[in-house]
Amino acid sequence: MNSKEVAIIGGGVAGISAAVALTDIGFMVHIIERDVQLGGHATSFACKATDKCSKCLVCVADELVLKASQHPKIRVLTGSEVMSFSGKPGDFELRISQAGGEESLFKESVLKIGAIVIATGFMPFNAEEKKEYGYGKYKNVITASDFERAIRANGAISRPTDGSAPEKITFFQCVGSRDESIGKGYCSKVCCSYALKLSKLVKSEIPESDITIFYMDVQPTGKDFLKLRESCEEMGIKFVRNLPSKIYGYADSDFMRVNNLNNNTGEVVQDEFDLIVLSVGMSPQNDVKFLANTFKVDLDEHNFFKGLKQSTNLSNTPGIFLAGACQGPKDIEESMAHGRAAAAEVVKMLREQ
Amino acid sequence: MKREVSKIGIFIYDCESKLKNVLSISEVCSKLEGLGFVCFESPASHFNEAMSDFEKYLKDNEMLKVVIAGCDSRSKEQIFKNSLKKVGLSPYWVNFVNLNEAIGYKEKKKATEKAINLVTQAAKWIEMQEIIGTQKVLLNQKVLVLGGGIAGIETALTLTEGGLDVILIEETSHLGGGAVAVENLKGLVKSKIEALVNEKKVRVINSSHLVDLDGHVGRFTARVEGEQKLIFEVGAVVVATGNELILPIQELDESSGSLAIGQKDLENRLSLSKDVPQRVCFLIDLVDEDLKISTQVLLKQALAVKEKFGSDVICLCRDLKVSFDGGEKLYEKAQEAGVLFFKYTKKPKIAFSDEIVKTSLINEDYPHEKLVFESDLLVVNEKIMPGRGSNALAESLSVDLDSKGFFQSDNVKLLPTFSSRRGIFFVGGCRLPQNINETLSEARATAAEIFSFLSKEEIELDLTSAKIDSDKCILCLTCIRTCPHRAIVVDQEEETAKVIPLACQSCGICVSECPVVAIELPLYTNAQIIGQLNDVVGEAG
Amino acid sequence: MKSGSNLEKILSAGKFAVTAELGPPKSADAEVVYKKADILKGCADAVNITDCQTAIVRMSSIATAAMLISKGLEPIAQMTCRDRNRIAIQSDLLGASALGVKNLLCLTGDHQKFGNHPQSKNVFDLDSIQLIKMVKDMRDEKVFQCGEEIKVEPRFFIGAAESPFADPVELRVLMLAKKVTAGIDFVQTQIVYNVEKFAKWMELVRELGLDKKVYILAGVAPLKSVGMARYMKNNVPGMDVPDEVINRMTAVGKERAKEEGINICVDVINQVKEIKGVAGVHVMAIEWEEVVPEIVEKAGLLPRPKIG
Amino acid sequence: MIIGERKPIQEILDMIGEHDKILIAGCGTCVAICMAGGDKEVSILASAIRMARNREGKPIEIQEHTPLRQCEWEFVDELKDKIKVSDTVLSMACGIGVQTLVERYPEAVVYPAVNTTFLGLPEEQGVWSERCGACGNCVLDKTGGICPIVRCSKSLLNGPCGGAQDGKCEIDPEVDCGWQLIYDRLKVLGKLDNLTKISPAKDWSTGRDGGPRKIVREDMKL
Amino acid sequence: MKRDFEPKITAFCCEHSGLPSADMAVESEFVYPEGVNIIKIPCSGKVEAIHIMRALEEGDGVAIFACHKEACQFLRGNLRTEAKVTYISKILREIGIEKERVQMYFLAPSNGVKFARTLRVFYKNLKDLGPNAGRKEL
Repeated sequence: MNSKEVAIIGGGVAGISAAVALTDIGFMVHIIERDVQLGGHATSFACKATDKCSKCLVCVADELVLKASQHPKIRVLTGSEVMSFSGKPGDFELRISQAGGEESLFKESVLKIGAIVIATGFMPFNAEEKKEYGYGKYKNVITASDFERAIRANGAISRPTDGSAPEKITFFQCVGSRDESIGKGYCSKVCCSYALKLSKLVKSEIPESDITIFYMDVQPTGKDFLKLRESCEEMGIKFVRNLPSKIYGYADSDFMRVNNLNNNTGEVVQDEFDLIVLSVGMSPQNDVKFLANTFKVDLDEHNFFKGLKQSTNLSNTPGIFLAGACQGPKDIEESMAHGRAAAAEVVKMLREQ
Repeated sequence: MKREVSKIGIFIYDCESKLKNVLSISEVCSKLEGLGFVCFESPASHFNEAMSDFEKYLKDNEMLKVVIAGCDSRSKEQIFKNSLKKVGLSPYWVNFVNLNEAIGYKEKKKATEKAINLVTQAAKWIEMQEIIGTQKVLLNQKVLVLGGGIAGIETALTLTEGGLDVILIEETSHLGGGAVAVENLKGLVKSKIEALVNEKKVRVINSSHLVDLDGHVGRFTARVEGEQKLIFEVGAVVVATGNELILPIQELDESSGSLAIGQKDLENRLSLSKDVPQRVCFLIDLVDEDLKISTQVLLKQALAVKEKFGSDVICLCRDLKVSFDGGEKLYEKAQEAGVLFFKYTKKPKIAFSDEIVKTSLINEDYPHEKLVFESDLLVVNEKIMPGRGSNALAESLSVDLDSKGFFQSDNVKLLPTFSSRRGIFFVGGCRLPQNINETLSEARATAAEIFSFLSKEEIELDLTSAKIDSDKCILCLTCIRTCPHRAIVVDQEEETAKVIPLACQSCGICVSECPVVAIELPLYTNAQIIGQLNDVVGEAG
Repeated sequence: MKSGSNLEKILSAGKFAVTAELGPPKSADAEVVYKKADILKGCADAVNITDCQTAIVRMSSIATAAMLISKGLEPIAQMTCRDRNRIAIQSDLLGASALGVKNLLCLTGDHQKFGNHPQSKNVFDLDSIQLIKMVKDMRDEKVFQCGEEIKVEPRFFIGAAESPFADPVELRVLMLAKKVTAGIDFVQTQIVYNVEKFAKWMELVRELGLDKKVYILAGVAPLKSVGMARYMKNNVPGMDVPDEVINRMTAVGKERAKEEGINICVDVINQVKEIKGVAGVHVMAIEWEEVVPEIVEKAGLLPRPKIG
Repeated sequence: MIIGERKPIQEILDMIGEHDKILIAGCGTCVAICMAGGDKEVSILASAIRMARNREGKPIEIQEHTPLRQCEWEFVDELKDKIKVSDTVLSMACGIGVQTLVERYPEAVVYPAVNTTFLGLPEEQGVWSERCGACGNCVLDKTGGICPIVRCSKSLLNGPCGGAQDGKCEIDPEVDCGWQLIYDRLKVLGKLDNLTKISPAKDWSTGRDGGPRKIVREDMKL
Repeated sequence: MKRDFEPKITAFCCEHSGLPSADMAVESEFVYPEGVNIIKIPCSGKVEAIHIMRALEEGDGVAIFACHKEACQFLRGNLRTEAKVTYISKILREIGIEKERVQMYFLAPSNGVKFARTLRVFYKNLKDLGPNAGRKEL
């Protein structure tokens, strides 16, 4: 018998979008979230509006989480993880463990469901792997995720060493993306867009700041991306097509040195910055292999879940669906659409059964 | 002060004893009791306990309306509302107070005063809240899809999975749209077309176009013309009319002749296995440099030319836009095959002479060096333009186009495929040129959205939409012109403006624009708002 | 003879006519008028007296005209529709005629917005065409506008202004034709700098045979500076100042600008003289009347012929 | 419809003078539609006056009422009680409304708070423009349906003056030349012939120039 | 007298930006001044000119918290209100009341910090301006 219940693994924007779409169609949904709360990465990010909305969609993610957390047809199981699974499409059994509140004991339970949507999202690339950038060693080298969190929490932009406003800021693109040497031979899609929007935000909050973006290629996203790039250039944000290979720190200084190529003269120049933001890419979650084994679904060469050609929401195992960045890098907008698209695939499968 | 307030209950709870330390809840309660309200102070110290307390409270007391004061923000509102629904109370007859607001006050006395003020305000607001009626609305469960390209086909197929009937209108004589011409998509497109043609719930009408659309979400009337003149009643409309490719003639020299072709021409040549010359130069980003599709095509074609004909292949672009699935891999593969890539910031110069194209640009790695390439064929990316009929179509749908003429989807708070009118959607290349996976994904997402709200033939709608008092309405048309969702129409018989509840999104813009105060938003009446001004801005209590 | 004015005589004798323009003072000072009259005497066949040009209050056009007659010059009184209704206009015309004014230029009048009384009420009881018709009927039919008979009618040689370059261009020749039908005897055009364009307009005029029905006097004016040229090009409606003229003015520098302005004016006169159907020139040098004799002389139009 | 515009508030305050009990009477028809004197504008003006007077330390009591039409005796009757207790009445109707009040309530002091501007239409939301001069003798049949009396700054009847440039009037580059509009329209209609005919001096007596106007329909009279 | 003066502020908060930000501000204990009265509205476009005027009659300042430009849930609500605020500043100038007493701010729903900071600055500015002379006598 077909169950009208669906389990969604991962409570980020993709999972929640799938969940909301499914409940709208009449399903009951269980969201299995490892963390203590819903939302995933998107809800830790900062709004990047200047006087105008930058269309970063962080606020949309916030609203979505709020909606899902109170939804009568969505059961949110925070602090829970998948243990094993069995059955056939339309009639699965999913065994999960959940941290049990006060005594912090794990409690196991079994969900009877018709379909499973994997929406475990991504991990920001661990910048410590790029030793030459000194992340973790130099306080004023931070990742874009750190930067977003700090802006959201403090509502102001400051450098970690002394909390004052930074003067010279740079963004390093493609940290953990398009880099075969560390096994990341793919583009993370989202970093250019967020770096441009963040740099605009910094420039509008600290107009006297000097901002440089070191990049390989600018990757566009969405409508009017060219306008965004041009508006950055108009504000005086510099674009340098060259990724410095190393960051040199000084003792007792807020500043760091970077060698790079001047695109106009072809000379190597030295530059100093007091805030270096590493635009880290998206890496697969650390438990993807476990999930892949459990659900017998394929991973691609970069360890993202492999979607089928006719629909990237479909995995190679019937009844197991994919949504969001666990299938490959996606921004918030694309993740939400992908989540809802997954809901459509679930409906299709359960009808055919 | 005597008022009929005994049916309004005030439910106050503390969370983790946060409030007790800064204000006196019992004082708040006694003050409100003094004003004639029934007040209940929950001893619960945790939200979950407070919830069960609240449910018990609802059972024990015959209340009509409730004010819930605590220190949870909006994150718990829906949960309380669900409880109210369970015991048969209106979820609209409740108001919430976030007492955290009072916590910031330094003195206990002031904090308590502020709390009293906040709760009184909320009680006054809900006291004035009138009943929210409901209305049964019939929905037409058919969907009109405009455009038989891959976006339209995928939307139509997915809609049928949700149990809806689809009418698909295609302007040309065949299905498939632009994707049919793309070599590696042919198989996919063919199988989707087959599935569509075999689907009984879909009626495909070729060589036709929409001429007029009347009505509103749930009940549109569409006039379609082609070989026949047809009229359909549908519940939603999906625009998937795609886009058009145009060779950027003005960017090229007139003397280019057959030396310069577009990516689409090359695609045709490749699929017909026609010869490609020995030296090929790809030059992209001359136009539409913010689209990644041209890079995607470039990589595939450069590799194909290299592998099939062993030509010397040079690619010039502003940025190598590899932000699509497998993009970087494809780039690496092309490089390994011997395709050369050069990036430019300043647009390269092109010169045509004696069957040879000369392209020159500055080497960005060594800016003093000028690179000059001679080739036998120049391949450029086409400019992607909105479909020819977009303007007329936008007019008949009463929706907007963006500055480039693509269908607008300007509401960041909704799916990008939503239009400003409920029930009308834009999918695929007609709103933003994109690649196949993105198109398929948004087509399915949109279909899921549509069948969730068209899944029933009849729905009961809570009338929280704006209400027009037909006695006061002078038909000045201001509301009709200012409604962002085109949810207000003229009721010719009654001689008044009329809100379509299903299309209204309860923003209240019409209320604030109406010059004769004829419109009210039931959950935010004028009296409620003005009532808040009088009390609190004056002295507290 | 319609009016027996000197201008009428010169034109009907087929001589190339020269008219000039005199702006009355913004005061009651008669001397200003007499001084200007002295300058213009002998170098123009008749002198236009503007009627509160650009809606700035100045001495009455008819009064000034009478003063000119007393000095032996022939005036062309200008009459606009802006400030008077048909009663006032007819009354003034009776008086003007009695004072010996024989030429009348009928105009719409500039809007009061440009003048020194922008808050005043405008009249525009009649438009220029209706005015022309009324003046003609007074002369030829001996009737007032209302149809009542006039015992001794005012006899004017009736003129109008026309702007070959104003918008809508397609309508300009038509407007002239309409004025001809309404009853004008001569027309003075807006200032011509773009001779080529003017020649084209004249072609159209000839096509309609209008040059046979009325005398066409081309308007000309000396430029004082590059600034003035630019201002006219950009700000004066119906004025076409080609870049070529501006370049000429720029090329000579500030000191020689006035001299070059005069040269350009003379060149224009020489060119329009050659255009078929042009019966004369109207030299407009407002507040710079002293250069008129020089221009007329340089254009080889002196001495002025005397007829009858 | 009749288009109006609220007078500057200082001018209104000067009219009120020292009075401290006033009634602001709006009108629910034309001036409501053009956002000059409907319910809402009445409240806004009342609020502004109260604040202005508070500022001077002379608080004022203001009543508000907006009948459906202020140009009908039957409708202004509903103001009776409020007028009785007010020192002054500010009318936010057009000039007709003000005079209706004066005629109906000869004992009341009525001041206009709105300037009656013209007869026109809303070109778009928030933009109104003049279309009719109420000359009592319509010529639209000859001019392609565009009125030369109000669309031409000089009310010319025989074609444009020489002051138009790029289709705009000499008085303001934002104002269309009425005759350009007429010309364009007649061209479309294939009736450019109309322009060659001389339009004789107009009979203005049917207009305001003919003195106070009145229409009597014997068949409609009681 | 002026030193003791506590400005009364009415803050109209759009439910899609101002209100969640206010919630976030109080939850994170970003303190904003006392005497701020928050009124919820579904869209800043719902604020009417008369609401602003009436709030001024009863207080010293009015702040409207709206969504960022191009991010209005209802497309143009925030822009319409901005135009209304301009209209009101004109009226205030006519009656001699400081137009600075009415301010419009653009926010995201998660701008708790900015919400509190903005109100603190507004409060200080009002304190410098002194009591609203047009306010009704208490």
